[in-house]
Amino acid sequence: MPKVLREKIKRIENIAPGIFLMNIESGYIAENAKPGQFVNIKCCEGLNALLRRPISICRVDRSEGTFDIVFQVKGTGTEFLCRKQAGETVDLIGPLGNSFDIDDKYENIAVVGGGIGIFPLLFLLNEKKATKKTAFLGFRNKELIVLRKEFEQASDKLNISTDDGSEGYNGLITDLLEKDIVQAGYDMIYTCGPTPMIKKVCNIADSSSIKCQVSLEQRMGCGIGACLVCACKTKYGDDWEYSHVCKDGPVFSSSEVIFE
Amino acid sequence: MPKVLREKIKRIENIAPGIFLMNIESGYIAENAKPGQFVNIKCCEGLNALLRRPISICRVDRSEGTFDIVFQVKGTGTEFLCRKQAGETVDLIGPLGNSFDIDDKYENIAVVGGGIGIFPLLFLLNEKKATKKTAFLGFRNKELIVLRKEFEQASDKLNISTDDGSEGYNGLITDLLEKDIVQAGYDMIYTCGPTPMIKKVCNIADSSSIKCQVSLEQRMGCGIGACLVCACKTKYGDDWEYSHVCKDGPVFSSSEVIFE
Amino acid sequence: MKNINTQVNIAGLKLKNPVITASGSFGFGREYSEYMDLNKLGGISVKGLTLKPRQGNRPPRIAETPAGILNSVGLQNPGVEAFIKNEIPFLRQFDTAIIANIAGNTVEDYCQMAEILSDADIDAIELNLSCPNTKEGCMIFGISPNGVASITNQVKKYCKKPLIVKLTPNVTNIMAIAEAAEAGGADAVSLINTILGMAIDINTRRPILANNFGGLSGPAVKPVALRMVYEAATRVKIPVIGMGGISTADDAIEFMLAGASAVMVGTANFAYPAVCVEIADGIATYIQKHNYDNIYDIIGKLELNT
Amino acid sequence: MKNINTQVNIAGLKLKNPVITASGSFGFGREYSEYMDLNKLGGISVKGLTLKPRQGNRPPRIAETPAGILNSVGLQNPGVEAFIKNEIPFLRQFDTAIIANIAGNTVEDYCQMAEILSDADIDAIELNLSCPNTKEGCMIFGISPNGVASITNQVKKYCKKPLIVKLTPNVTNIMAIAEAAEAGGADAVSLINTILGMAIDINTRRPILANNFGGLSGPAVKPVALRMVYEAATRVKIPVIGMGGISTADDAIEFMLAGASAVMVGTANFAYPAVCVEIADGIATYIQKHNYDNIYDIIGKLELNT
Ligand SMILES: Cc1cc2nc3c(=O)[nH]c(=O)nc-3n(C[C@H](O)[C@H](O)[C@H](O)COP(=O)(O)OP(=O)(O)OC[C@H]3O[C@@H](n4cnc5c(N)ncnc54)[C@H](O)[C@@H]3O)c2cc1C
Ligand SMILES: Cc1cc2nc3c(=O)[nH]c(=O)nc-3n(C[C@H](O)[C@H](O)[C@H](O)COP(=O)(O)OP(=O)(O)OC[C@H]3O[C@@H](n4cnc5c(N)ncnc54)[C@H](O)[C@@H]3O)c2cc1C
Ligand SMILES: Cc1cc2nc3c(=O)[nH]c(=O)nc-3n(C[C@H](O)[C@H](O)[C@H](O)COP(=O)(O)O)c2cc1C
Ligand SMILES: Cc1cc2nc3c(=O)[nH]c(=O)nc-3n(C[C@H](O)[C@H](O)[C@H](O)COP(=O)(O)O)c2cc1C
Ligand code: FES
Ligand code: FES
Repeated sequence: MPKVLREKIKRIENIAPGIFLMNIESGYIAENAKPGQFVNIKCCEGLNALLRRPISICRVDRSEGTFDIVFQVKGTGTEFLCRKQAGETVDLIGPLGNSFDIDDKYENIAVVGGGIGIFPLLFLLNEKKATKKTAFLGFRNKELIVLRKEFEQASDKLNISTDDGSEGYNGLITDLLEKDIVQAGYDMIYTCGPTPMIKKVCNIADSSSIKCQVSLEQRMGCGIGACLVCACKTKYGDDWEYSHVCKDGPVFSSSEVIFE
Repeated sequence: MPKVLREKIKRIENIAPGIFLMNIESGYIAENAKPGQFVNIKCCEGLNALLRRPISICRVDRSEGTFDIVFQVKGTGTEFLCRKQAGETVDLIGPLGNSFDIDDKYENIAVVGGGIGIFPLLFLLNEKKATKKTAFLGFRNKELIVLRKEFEQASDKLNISTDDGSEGYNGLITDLLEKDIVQAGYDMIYTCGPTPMIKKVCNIADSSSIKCQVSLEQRMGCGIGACLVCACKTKYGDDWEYSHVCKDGPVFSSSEVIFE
Repeated sequence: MKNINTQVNIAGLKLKNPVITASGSFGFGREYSEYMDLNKLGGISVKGLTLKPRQGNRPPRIAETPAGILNSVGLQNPGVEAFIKNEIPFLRQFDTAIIANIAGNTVEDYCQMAEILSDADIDAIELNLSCPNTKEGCMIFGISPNGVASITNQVKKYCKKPLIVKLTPNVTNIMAIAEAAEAGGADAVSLINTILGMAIDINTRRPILANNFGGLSGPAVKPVALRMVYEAATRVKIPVIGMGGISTADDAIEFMLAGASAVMVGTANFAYPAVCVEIADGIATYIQKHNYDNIYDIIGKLELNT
Repeated sequence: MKNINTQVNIAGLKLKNPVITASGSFGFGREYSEYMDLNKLGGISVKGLTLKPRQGNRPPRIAETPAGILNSVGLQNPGVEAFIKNEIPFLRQFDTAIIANIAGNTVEDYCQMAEILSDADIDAIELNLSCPNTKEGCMIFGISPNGVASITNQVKKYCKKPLIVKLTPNVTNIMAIAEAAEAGGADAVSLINTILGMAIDINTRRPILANNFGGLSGPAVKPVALRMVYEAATRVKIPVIGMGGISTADDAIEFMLAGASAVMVGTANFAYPAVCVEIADGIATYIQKHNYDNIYDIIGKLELNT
């Protein structure tokens, strides 16, 4: 069950240009969070950034009772958030949303992430007990590559691409997935990132008849399923309906999502 | 000439319940400020406390290039201001407004202050080269008495009253002034504080034909004389007009102000 | 602390306290029940219902603006029948008033819903004449006094529950609109719904909302809402329910002084899920602090400056 | 940096850049000249003028609200003659357009001022049909299409300068009002003026403003203003000047994309006295960053979502 929490920031670190890692003390989140879930943060008091901001849970440390979020500074909310300091508290609601299906029956999995979409995938890799775990991560450029060591440790193989070729494969991360897909024999692909990337991953998975779960983003109001603003189109029998990213998601099966 | 300044906070201190003294590094203000003037402070970024807040200059230290403000936490703006810490900057415009007439020809002066109105009077006492300086300060109770030592040093005699009698005279500070007025022979009275107090002081001064200058408060927009919101009624020949506290004031001669 | 009675009676609708969750912000209460005790609410105005289920508008449906939000949900809801079947039983577990907020494209829609809901286990009906996020109907009825009077009058014939008419602020003269609702037979009016607005992404050069326009709510609208509630309350004898940007007990008290017999809280729930309980408690504290006997010592007790 | 041309031409009124200080926020420019170079402004719309000097309303005249302010200055000004004698010579020292904002109680007032000012050394006249802070006149003319058309038509007969009609947002249908101004002969429209609002002190139980009501401005109103500017711009061929809550270059660009040929900035000056220069610079930077040729590549270039 999600809770409203005021938790202490243990550490905040600027890990790449515009990207911050925040380590937060919260026994409750560490205990209860599942990969794919997010916390909804009041980034500052009062009227600046009125709404909470959804940020994925990136890592939990159950023994020390902390969890990590990693976020990119985009606008007002994240700008205020990144200026908080260790020792200060952060007002959050969580853990929210559903989670990735990491059933043991999937034994050879791939995660495909782009940009800020990679963070929930680290949590997933760390929690997933699979025989084989392959990670595909796409970044804009070398400078923006983050958590490389963590992904290396959490996976069996880490593939990296950059849009400008400054590191790893020069091009789209989905190219690498596509090349790999036939011989790799994945039984599940998990993906999160920009919509064009997600669509491509779904197509690739689909044409190889591999199961695929996607984590979606949408602008949110309440974050708990009450206001219905965070709509995304999903199949409903032969018809469609609007599901809601904050509650029915953020994780959906690629077979239920309708991309527009 | 007033300027927009970003100055460093050297020290902030909670000197009484809800009252803070902030010592700010600013060669410019220390150099140019005159008693009665104020600074207009953007208490926080963004949308909380949109307008600047006017706060009187309480003390300047020309040699070290700093000045003090003392303020009471009242609402959003001062609440944010009091949470700032030494080392942070504060965005202010100043020095603003006119100033008290502290001509050397006034040789026996009294200042009468109530509550947060006492602060500009300390600056005045420190700057005024008078033969004799008497201070009358009224507070709500003992706990709220601040800057006692500073006022003692800056004046020849300090009279204190509290509304509840927990320290000094039990009652209105104007009672003490009234008792004193005939034999004291003041040639100028300066006053700042709650409107009922100011009115009373003006009446007392008037009935003894003593010159009197008052510092007024009014809600402000621009703080520099452009928006015309901070109106106060003043005499204009046989008629009246609306003057503006931020530019024509905050100091007015008691003979020009029309209290309503 | 003496026992503060904050009970209000709005045209037969008894509320244990004057704080009601605003329609569309609170779903059907299920989600928020994890964060608060719904028994502590004066009432719940449920997500706007239509005769048939509706999917609503395309996303994005929300944009944050200075101290406010724009929304363009477009009345996504399961329809009135599903509401009765699935939601009322859940809500009735709690000791709080249930207000069914309804919207339609035609007068007939409204009448039919009022008729159906009159036989359901709810406490009042709120006629939404003011949703700015649908192509037809709704707000069109709400922007002219004649429109408001005539639809109210029609619906009243089918309505056996207290009928609250919810007004749109997108009008020149809210007083005439409130009077029209009263003349049409409304038992109470509630206001304001959202103010039509827009937000643009200067990089894509497109409106942020897929629907291009949306309704503004939140603290930003408070001064406008307060003025309109005051104006409405001076003109009608029926109770007024005030809303628009209420986030604290102080805000709620401003509305009640201005003439609101109860308040609704929408946007504020998003940031602080239990805010309605805090507001209800804060109102009681204010009454106690000022030594008033009860809530009626606040309602409409504003004195104008002369 | 290539030399960015941000010059705009509004019905014969040439502005070196599209940023104008909004009437009432900037006095007659004197005070702000200590904080900025007035030569860098597109124009200055001066404090609203009346035929005779006016003292305005009692204080308090301002209340802060969430992301906005309410004001009830009530047109304190020295009168049109004193303006011509004392203020124009000061303003003419600077290379910036002077816009005389005028308000009256009667049609005759407006006509007379237009006539007098047509012979003065100013660049345009802005007809304020929208001040919510005076008992008579002004806003009354602005809330009906007929009122707007007829007063514009009358004033136009006496006006030899470009005539900008400033519209009030306190209306149901801003499109009809803008069309009426155009039909009446306006050379341009500017909008929005302030939205009528109220704020209450819950301890004194009185409105904060001595005048009880005031006009809302500042960031809070931006989404509403933007929507109205868009609506007006789609309906009239004459240029639209947009305002309401503009505090940054990004805000200004939103208004220009929505169809404004120029913008006015009011409340934002209070917190940041040199903000108008920053906004003008920021617009130039945006044009450069996006490799546009000039300002006309932004104006009205919003694409709606379909
Ligand atoms: C389920 C979920 C998980 C996310 N996890 C992460 C994460 O781990 N790390 C990270 O850096 N970012 C993450 N995001 C994106 C993050 O929420 C936005 O970048 C952030 O809300 C931007 O807020 P802002 O105030 O800085 O930007 P602004 O542009 O000022 O925000 C304005 C409004 O738009 C909303 N908004 C803007 N961008 C997005 C977006 N991409 N998705 C949803 N709402 C948006 C904001 O929440 C806010 O309401 C996640 C989003 C979702 C929906
Ligand atoms: C010339 C001048 C000098 C002042 N000097 C001092 C000082 O040295 N120390 C001190 O503690 N206070 C001083 N004040 C009062 C101080 O400005 C207010 O207490 C402060 O603005 C309150 O802001 P807030 O956000 O905390 O309160 P809020 O009530 O949230 O403020 C809301 C709005 O009302 C205005 N406002 C509220 N109270 C006052 C007031 N008394 N006078 C003017 N505007 C007000 C605020 O500026 C703001 O715009 C002075 C006021 C003036 C006009
Ligand atoms: C996301 C959202 C959805 C809304 N849906 C409805 C609705 O279905 N019916 C209705 O009458 N009002 C609806 N409203 C309007 C609110 O009930 C309320 O009138 C408005 O938001 C002002 O109050 P607030 O500022 O407290 O949010 C909605 C508001 C929001 C923010
Ligand atoms: C203190 C103040 C005084 C104003 N006086 C006038 C006026 O005299 N004439 C006028 O047309 N508009 C007047 N306005 C309205 C502004 O010109 C502008 O339309 C409004 O404030 C919205 O812009 P903003 O949000 O940038 O302030 C005034 C606004 C303020 C805040
Ligand atoms: S954000 Fe409110 S339902 Fe998803
Ligand atoms: S505050 Fe603007 S004139 Fe005084």
